[in-house]
Amino acid sequence: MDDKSLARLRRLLPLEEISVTKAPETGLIMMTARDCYDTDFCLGEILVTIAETQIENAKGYSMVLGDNPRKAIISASLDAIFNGNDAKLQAKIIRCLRAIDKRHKNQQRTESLLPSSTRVQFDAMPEG
Amino acid sequence: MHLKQWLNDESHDDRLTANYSFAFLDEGTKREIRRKILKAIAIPGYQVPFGSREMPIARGWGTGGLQITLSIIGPRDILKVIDQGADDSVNAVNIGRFVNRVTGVSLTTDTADASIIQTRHRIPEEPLSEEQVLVLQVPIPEVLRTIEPSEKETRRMHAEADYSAMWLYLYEDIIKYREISIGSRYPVTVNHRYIMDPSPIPRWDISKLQMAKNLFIFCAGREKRIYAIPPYTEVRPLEFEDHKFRVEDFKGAVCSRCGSTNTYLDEIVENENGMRTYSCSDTAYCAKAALRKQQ
Amino acid sequence: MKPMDHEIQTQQVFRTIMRAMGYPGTIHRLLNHPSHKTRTSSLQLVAETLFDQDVTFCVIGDQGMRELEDILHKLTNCPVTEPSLADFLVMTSPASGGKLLTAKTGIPEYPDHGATVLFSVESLADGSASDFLVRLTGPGILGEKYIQIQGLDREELCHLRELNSGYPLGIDSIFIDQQGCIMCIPRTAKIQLR
Amino acid sequence: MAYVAVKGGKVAIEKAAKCMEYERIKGASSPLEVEQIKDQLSLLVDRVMGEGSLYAPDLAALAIKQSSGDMLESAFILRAYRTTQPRLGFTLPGQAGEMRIMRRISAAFKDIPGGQVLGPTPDYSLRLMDFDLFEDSHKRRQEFIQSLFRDICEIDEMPENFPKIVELLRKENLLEERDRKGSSDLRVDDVTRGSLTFPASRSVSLQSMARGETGGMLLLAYSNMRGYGNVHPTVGELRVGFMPVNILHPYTREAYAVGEIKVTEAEIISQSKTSEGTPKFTLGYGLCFGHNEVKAISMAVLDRATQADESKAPSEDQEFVLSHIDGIESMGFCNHFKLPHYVTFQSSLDRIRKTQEVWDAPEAVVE
Repeated sequence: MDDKSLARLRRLLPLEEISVTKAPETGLIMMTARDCYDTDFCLGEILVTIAETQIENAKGYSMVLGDNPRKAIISASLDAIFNGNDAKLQAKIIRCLRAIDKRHKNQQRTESLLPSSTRVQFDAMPEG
Repeated sequence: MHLKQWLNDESHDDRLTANYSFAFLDEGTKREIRRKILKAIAIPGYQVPFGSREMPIARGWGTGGLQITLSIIGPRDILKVIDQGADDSVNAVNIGRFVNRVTGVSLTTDTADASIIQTRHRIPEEPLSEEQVLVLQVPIPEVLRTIEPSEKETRRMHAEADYSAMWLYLYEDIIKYREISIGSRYPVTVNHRYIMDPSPIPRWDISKLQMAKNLFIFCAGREKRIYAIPPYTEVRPLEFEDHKFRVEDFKGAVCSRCGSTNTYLDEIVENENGMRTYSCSDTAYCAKAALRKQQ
Repeated sequence: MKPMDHEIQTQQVFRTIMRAMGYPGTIHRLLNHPSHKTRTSSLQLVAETLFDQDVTFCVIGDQGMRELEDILHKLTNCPVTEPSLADFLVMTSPASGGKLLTAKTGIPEYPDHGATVLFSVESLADGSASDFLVRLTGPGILGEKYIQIQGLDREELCHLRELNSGYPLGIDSIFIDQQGCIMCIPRTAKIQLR
Repeated sequence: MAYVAVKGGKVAIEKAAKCMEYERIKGASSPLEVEQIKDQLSLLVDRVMGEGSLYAPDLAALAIKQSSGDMLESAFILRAYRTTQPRLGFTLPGQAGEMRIMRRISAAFKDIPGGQVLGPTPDYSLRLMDFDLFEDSHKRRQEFIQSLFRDICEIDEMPENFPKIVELLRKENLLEERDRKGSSDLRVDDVTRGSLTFPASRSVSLQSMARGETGGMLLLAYSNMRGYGNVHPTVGELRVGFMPVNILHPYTREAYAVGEIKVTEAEIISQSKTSEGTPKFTLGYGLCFGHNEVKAISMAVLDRATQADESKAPSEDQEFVLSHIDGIESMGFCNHFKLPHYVTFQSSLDRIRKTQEVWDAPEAVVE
């Protein structure tokens, strides 16, 4: 998520109602993967940032890739909102997230067209 | 804290990753190493495997000793770091500076003042007390590695206390050289059970392990092993009835600086004609002795 | 650099345990804080210093053992398991009903897999040659050491001796009393009971 | 008067570090930005992350800058950095079947469901010097990108998922499954939290190789391919792309998406050596951070090689392979020989002099 999307989301948050229960901290999460024999193993660690917030009784948690405290705290706030009961606010945020997601998907789609253009096309020949 | 307040604080634009915690290691790492230290003390001379962490100095440069030091050190400790007996050896200085930077503890060169001493290849000449811990850096923890390359096999040998191959090795050595040819890293039996590598200390230092007042913790960072000799523990060098263990013989050489005749000496080649002088390998001891001589 | 209080506290607790493990039979105050005197808080201090998600533990006791298990789990994130699998056993009652005997003692290749047992007892005190419950000899002890232990059945010490009869296999014990003092008996210590 | 070195180490150390820093910055060119390294030397960043065993592109790029591009040093700085960070837990197991694909090929079949996707690769280009890059400009780059995306709309979209080639073989019962574990609930061994002991479990073996040094692994795998071994690999499938990172949400206990990371996966197929029963194929598995095909394939070959019942070559000996592929460890040990060893050397001197004395002495005196 880029800075612009974060700023958009931030404007929707009821900043004064959200309390920071765990300020952002960096740490490592061990990436596990499953091999061709269904053995799970540790691939290596990933640097992440975690944060926790609370709105009334709803707790929010987030883990984001990299060293990104602002993204972590906003993600945690969104999580708290979705764990709460403010349906109106939830709907507003979902709309915003959908728009962000759409833009992101479009970008990913365009990028994926490049490798797609490297697909080897085998033309089937009629038999006999 | 409210979110608004947090978001408005510009210091939160900084990278979180730029901060180091007390004693560098994260708390989970310290807990693991601490657990393993306790097991090492409880089974003297047995090598406890541990998940050695990567340190900001290279493997083989004392990462094992450093991890032990950082796991046990607190703000009130006083640290001494030596390499080859010297406080001012480049690697010792580097390690001391690093620990000071991440803990703020004070450094000393005086053996008697230190609560923790991290060392490579020497045990100080001054006897240590119950209040002190000696941390030894170890390159090759497996005493049987010379005779058996496979870890699986050496584990078995330790498990069954099957040390016949080690004794045979020493015996063949005597046949070949009429002397045990091992210089440093002389194997010892700890608490009548495990044969242990005392790290590459000279034979001169072996007797300092026997029934010492202090705790010794050994750690090999690259090979990921921790072992220990508790205080007041039997530590005997391997020897035969007719071929006794012998320490280095300096043939009456005297330290050119302090005049000591009872210390481990560095041999210094003075010129191309091969003229030699000697000085104490333990520089802190030498400085104290020289001062005493002056007075 | 200003260290966090919590980090310093666990460091101090560890150094005390390390000292006690190195010199079996010597009694040490966990922290010089007067606030750390109750039974649970001393246990908690030791647990915080040694337990985490990479190891397992189990409480052996009567009433309140589930609560204690819960407290320690929440505090340390350490998974709870059964006595025969646990890396750490926490004994809160004077008798284990034989459960102690099921503790892991390690395997010949890895004797360090043997469990560590935290015994929560009434009180610990030095004894003398004429008045003692336990006489210890072995590494870390210059000569011999006499101990008094209140609040632990003699039978449990017999179990301990039995578990440690196959050295290097065995378990290592940390005794914690209600006054915030600790004492250790590693598997190397020879135990003689009066 | 004899010269005895007792003081002076401290100053020399500080000056040596500054000398190194001077070498890095003395050139006339403008300072290299970390972003530039991340964007334009991405394969180097990938390799450093893989061997440093930490997925953190910004920090990897910083380490590369700091170490003047020394790959082992960079990976080392990254590894050491891990030691300062708390471990927050484990992800849910990532599945290569769910990857967002950039590149995916199979050497076993000509055409495969989903097709061969060549993606970004230098494999089919001539290794000729591109002298135009001496004059690399923003304008030139923009033009290139525009031309690339001009006709993009006419291209078929990538399928969401690509079937795994080895699953096709599995369905036909052509694979030997002796290594197949029944479930995922087995606790995953983590070698960074224990130490390597032998025989190592499959998970430990794969993890050790995933953080191994590319050159070292290639050397051992190559020795096997050349004939000191018996794997004769076929690349069943090679994938490069993005693997989703999911964890269990600590409160809701549902899957929580953290993001995605770039990985390379290789599955090699080899004929089984077992004499009993019908002949079957066996697999070797490789997976590593970033885009690093040589490492993934070498890992897969070594994975297969170390499954041999008895080792007839170094690459088939699990202990030999896993003990020697870590770049940080081997480089550290190699460098440590530069440290002073005069105490131990003195001790050896004493022994040699003594044995010579004993030899030179008349026999009777020795006895």
